Amino acid sequence: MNFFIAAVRRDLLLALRRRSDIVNPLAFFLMVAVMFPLAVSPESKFLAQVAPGVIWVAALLACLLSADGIFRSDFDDGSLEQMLVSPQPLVLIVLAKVLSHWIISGFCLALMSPLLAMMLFLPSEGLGALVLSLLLGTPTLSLLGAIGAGLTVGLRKGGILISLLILPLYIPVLIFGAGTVQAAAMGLPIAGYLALLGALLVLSMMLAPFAIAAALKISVRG
Amino acid sequence: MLEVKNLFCERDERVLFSHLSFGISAGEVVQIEGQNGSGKTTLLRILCGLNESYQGELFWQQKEIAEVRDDYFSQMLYVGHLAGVKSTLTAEENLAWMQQLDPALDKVSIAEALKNVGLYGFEDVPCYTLSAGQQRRVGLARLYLSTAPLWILDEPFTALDKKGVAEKEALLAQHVFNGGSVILTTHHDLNVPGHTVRRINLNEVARS
Amino acid sequence: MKIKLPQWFYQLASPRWFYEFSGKLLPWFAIAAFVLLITGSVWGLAFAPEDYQQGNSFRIIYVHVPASILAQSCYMLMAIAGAIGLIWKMKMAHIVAKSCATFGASIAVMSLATGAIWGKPTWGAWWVWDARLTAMLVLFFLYVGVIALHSAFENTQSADKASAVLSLVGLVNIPIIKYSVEWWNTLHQGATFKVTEKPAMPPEMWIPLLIMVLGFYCFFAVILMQRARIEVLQREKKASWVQEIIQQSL
Amino acid sequence: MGHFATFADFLQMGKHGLYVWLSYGLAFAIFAYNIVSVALAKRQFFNKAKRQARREQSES
Repeated sequence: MNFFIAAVRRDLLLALRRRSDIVNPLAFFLMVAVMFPLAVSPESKFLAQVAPGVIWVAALLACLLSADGIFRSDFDDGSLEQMLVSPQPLVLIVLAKVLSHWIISGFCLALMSPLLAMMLFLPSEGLGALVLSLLLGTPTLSLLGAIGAGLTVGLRKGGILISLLILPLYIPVLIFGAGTVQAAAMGLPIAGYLALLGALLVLSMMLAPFAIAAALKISVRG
Repeated sequence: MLEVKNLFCERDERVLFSHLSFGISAGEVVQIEGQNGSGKTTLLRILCGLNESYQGELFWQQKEIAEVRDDYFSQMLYVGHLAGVKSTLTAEENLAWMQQLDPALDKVSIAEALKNVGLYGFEDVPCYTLSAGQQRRVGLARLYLSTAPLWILDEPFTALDKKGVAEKEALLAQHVFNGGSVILTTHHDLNVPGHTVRRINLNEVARS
Repeated sequence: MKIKLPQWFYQLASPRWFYEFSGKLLPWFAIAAFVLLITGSVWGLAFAPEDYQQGNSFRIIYVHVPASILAQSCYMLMAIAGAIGLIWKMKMAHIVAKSCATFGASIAVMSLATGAIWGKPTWGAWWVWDARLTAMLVLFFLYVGVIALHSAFENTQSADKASAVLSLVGLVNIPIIKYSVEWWNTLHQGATFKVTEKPAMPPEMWIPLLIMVLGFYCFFAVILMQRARIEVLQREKKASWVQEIIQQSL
Repeated sequence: MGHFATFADFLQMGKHGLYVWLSYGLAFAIFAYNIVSVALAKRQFFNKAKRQARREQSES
């Protein structure tokens, strides 16, 4: 457990030293949400209708883009090799890295989402559901994204490939996440949606770390 | 301690080595020789489980390595081409993380290890302000901390000056004297005081 | 992880044995595929009765449904072969998995395209966000991902292992994706006309369908074996038995 | 002609002829693509092997 906390602390410290890791996904999130009214229509009624979907898609893309970097610097400077030859379980290291990635991407996105909700005229009933659904859904996105990151970390053209691999896997989270917000905005109960998002999170927490560890071993060992 | 039996490895349809067998016991230094591209790095990576595209068997304390992985990893120290040093962290933070990763690193304090590699006073500077040689030394400070009996070192002396090399050689000698063993590759003429170095030439192995 | 496997499994694991064995099987499968596909199409096109609601456009079912079923089982086979390759380090399994990927993608395209064509007369639009079609589209994306990942690696072994991991992740996800898409579909659309959930079909309708499904599977077996054989030759081209085959072909 | 009275009827398929024949044509095209691509890959492999054999012969 001490080791797990130390590993999370190290990654958060690294992110804090390089502010862009934290700021870039947030800026991207905001910009996508700004593009949308410009491209389609600034009319408040229309925007209120599509806001849940737009915010969720923007959050999903922001998570995906930052996922590419989860293992990249560790791979480049040899830290990943050291993790593989250490007696510490790789699954634990992987979980720590995913957790810290979530804190700097998904968690911050969830905190920032009310701002976007306001800009896109999301009905106030949907606000709590938006934050909750993002808090429950983005960890799954981080876990799945890390699988793609692990598989492509040794490749030169990682960036676009990872979206090809991972976006299809994001679909269930997107459907239930945006569904939560839509239901809340219409005044419907959301407990069922949240339970589904939670179930997805539990399932991916149980399986994804092993897939990520296997992917990293393949990327490093060749 | 470590035994290699009948190792075969090819890369890009070229045989790097075949029928390679050797063992290393406590108190031994083995230097892997060979031209560039003869597979020295590949061999070391196979030995520490970072390359799986080989045929043959590896034994650690008479047991197959795959079965005693955790035990093996906790008694083996690997320093590769890449130092595994994060440039945005300070030397001290880097070593603290390495200690977390490898519980066998605890012989002396981090401050003392950094002093030993001549980085006294550089503990709390981010590593990107250090020179290449200094960064390399941060990675090598691990050797002063390590209690692992087996060291696997890939070109440990690159980017070091003469004095640094001599110091590292003395460190190797002490490690071997205490019953440890070392497998390494280097372009230097290795001189470990008080010990003979066993050499394995990969070019000769490939031909056989 | 050390499970003892039967002898034939290890034989199958030998590329040479596979090459020789599949060579004997191939003509039979090819004949079966040809006969079944011709019989099925003629029966389906000319002899089966028309549907009382959809008229003759119903006849598309005889290519659309077999393609959809095959696209899914092909993915399953790919993922299972990948798992076998990962666990037992079996060369042949990876070769089969790789051969599945390209074929599966093409058959998913067939399912999507015939589904879209069928959609035009039944729903009045080329594309409808129907749950089955959407799920098939996602399956196609999964295939594309596996193919793209495999081709991104220079080293064949890493490529095999990485795509095996990805296809296993996809296999776990397919039921979840299907469930979520169906659920999303019922949420957004009223009861659309469900093509495949109809009261029991009369035998004149489902017998040709069955024949077509069998024909598709036989064709799959033919293409899979052919692709795997070429892959075997490529990967083993330094082996003496492959050299002999090349010499004979000169 | 089984279900249909005349061959023209068969081609027309009520008013759905275009869709039915389009999907069968497409299915056939994809089948053909698979067969042709396999055959091409096979020929490519043997051609390459032959060229290599010739190269080795001229070298020795």
